[in-house]
Amino acid sequence: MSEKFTKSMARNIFYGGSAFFFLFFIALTFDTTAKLPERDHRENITEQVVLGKKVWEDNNCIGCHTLLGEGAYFAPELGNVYKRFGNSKEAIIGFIKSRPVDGIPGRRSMPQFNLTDEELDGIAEFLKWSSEINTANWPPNIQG
Amino acid sequence: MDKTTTTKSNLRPCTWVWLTLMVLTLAVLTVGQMGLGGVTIVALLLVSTLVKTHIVADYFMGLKQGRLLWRMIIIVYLWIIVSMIGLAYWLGIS
Amino acid sequence: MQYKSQAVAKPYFIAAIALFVGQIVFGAILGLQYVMGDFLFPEIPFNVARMVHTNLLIVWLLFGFMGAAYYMVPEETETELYSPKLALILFWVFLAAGVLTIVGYLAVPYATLAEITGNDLLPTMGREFLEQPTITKIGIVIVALGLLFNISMTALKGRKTAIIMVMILGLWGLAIFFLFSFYNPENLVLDKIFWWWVVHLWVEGVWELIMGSILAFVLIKMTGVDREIIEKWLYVIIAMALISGIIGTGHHYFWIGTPEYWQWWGSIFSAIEPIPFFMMVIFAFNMVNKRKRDHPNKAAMLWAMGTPVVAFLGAGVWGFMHTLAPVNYYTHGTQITAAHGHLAFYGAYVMIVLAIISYAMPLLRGRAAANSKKSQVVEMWSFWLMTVAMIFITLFLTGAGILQVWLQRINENPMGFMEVQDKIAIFYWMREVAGIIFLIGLILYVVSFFVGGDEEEASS
Amino acid sequence: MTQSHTKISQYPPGDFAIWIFIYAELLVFGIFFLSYAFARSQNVELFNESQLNLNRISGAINTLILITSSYFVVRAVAAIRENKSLLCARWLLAAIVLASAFIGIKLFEFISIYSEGISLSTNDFYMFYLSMTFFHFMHVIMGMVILIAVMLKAKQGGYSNEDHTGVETGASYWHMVDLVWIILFPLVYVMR
Repeated sequence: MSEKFTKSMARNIFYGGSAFFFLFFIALTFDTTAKLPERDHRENITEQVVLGKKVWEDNNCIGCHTLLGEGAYFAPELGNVYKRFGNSKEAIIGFIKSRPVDGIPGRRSMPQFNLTDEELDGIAEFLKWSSEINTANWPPNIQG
Repeated sequence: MDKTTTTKSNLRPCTWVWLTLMVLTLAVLTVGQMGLGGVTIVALLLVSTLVKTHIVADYFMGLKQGRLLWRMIIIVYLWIIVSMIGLAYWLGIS
Repeated sequence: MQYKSQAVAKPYFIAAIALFVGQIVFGAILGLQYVMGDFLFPEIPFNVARMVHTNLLIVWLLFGFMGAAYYMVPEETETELYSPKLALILFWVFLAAGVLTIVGYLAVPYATLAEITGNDLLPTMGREFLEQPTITKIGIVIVALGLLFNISMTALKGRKTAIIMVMILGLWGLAIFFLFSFYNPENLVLDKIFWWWVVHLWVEGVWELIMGSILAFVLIKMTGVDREIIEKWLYVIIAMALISGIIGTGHHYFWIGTPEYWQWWGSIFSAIEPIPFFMMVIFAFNMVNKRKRDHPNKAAMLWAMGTPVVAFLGAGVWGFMHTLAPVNYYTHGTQITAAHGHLAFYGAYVMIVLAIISYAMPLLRGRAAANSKKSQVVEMWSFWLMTVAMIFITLFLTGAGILQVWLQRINENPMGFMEVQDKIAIFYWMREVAGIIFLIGLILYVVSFFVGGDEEEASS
Repeated sequence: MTQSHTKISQYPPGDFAIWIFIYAELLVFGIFFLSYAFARSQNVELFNESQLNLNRISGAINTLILITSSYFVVRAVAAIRENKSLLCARWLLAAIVLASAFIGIKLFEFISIYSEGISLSTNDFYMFYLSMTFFHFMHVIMGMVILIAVMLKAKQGGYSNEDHTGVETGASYWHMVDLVWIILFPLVYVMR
């Protein structure tokens, strides 16, 4: 009589089960990427938006902020900042531009990144585009 | 030796289980084709589901012979699932 | 130590601990910046300190995993390492890459670092946890491939145990999924989807294989329980981990522009993610009860037992707390996430690396079987200080998170983010105190390596 | 013999590892069923309306197929217990043929739904219908792979009345696939 709980069966279940669920995950991912164009409005990804994402990354904005809820929790959510700032690119640009070099005594402050006008426009366009992604109604309110 | 004898006697109930399952499935289909719904029908469907899954677990899976624990896990699971489905349908009515 | 080439693990472990200290120092700085916003500003702004904190964590855990691999592979395969020299070269390459990257973070503004390392050619920087310059990323891949070559070649010529197969599989997965960090599309949503293929499939996927194999190894060595039994349970546990964890990635696809069905798929599969951790607890305690010997290294035993318990708390319980989509709708991107992240990482990965270090280091240093009683007492003190401090960090962050969710998300007149941060500052202060205690625990841990006394002999 | 007999009653039929897997799978399916039921209670009209669009006949045929296939597997286990390897393989083959019929009918169902332009994102009902049936569909394929492996081994005489844990393991998994469908069919296709 062989063992009733064998290592080889446990191993088969590990390999078989993992492969099975990974395939399933790929199938779902495939469906997701096919559905995405309706949700991310990629037709609106202009050169400015592309530049904006680059500026976003090159300055490590995610190190303090969240974007669609992901990132650091030190500074406000920016996925909807365009709407929070009254649908205004100028407000975003003005805010970034006016950050004091030496910070604000005793308080958190965004660094002064000395961005060019082109970069500022890009980041604002990027945040505007981000605010239009269909995020299933997240965040719950305008405060992010 | 005793194993073969128990096995032989197991086959006949399994055949009955199979036939019962076929009949009950056809009954479910009839209900569906007639477009029936409502509390009584849902209750009947749930009971038939419970019966079907019960006998599959007991006879096909052969859990009736083994330790009670393994059987009870499935039985309790089935009762929970079926009664919760019933609860959800009841909530849908009111 | 049974095989000479196991010695290459030693520098890896030492580097891991050194970088761990760095990580916690920066953690303390971050904690302070939460309540004193201008602390070290503009010299070390929050984003830089955080990057150092998280990147050091990743690098030192990788050092720990690699050290564990080099230590375990010869003993498991019953043959000397294919090339100890390659292992040492890779150590210095990895250390240099890691240290240079950290120095780069601290010495120049991030944008300058991006420019001088050629981020324009192949932009991969500036995404959470993947902030490393592209060239560092390439370095990581090279080091990982070198390691894989080395241990795979060793395993090929030696005994292929389940533990070592699982570990090699985990390391291969680690290397393969890291490749997604080079994919950075212009479309943010796509970027985020595949960013999780690195981050989630690492920490809730292939890393669990590495963790499971290290735990199984330590348990075999310390309890003397039959290998068949331990390996059988290892397979069952990691099977459950991947079955739930792979599609469990869906709990990150709720609000980033992905279709709504992920709210169901992600919730259902991540709801069963605590099960493997629970099984791990049962497994570890069962094995200890069945032990055939009392290993003199009590400190290592403590770490090995603590790992599944705290991992279950941090990854299992704290993860489940906010993983269901209707809950996550309110808690997504708040201090709740931070609370879960801290306890889960500490329980699952920090503790397992410390467990293998604790087990292997006395042997690597040529001691009998364990450090002296005195040394072990200090180490056990550090265990309790760090673990309890981390649990308190988690509790305080959870408190901060609940209040934050309430004031900012649920309240009828939601407050702004910064306003809420002021309201919950008291929690951040308490967190900082707990963090300092953690740092003290860590210092004690380092001290324990220098405490002398009579070594403990192995008893049969 | 008595010793092996006590071992039999210690664990359910088949390798115990598969049972851990079966219980886990049942848990996942169970959560899916309950999610469906409670999501439905929030939106009864939508669910009732969309349900009418499903092909109940093909669903029922598939149920009959799966039940029968399960029964054949029972026969296969009975055969190997009497040491009849070839008979066991033949019953397994019959079960596999039925399983592939299930796959064919299910594919036909998926294609006709797909050609109507329905997908996971159409509405909550179709999200559940497609998720659960496709998830189950994959399990049928997985079960088939297992049965084929068992059948091939049985054909070569790899099992005996003394040692046939492998057959029972495959059978237990296959019955689980059947069991899940027995709940799924009335729940999704019929109950309203």
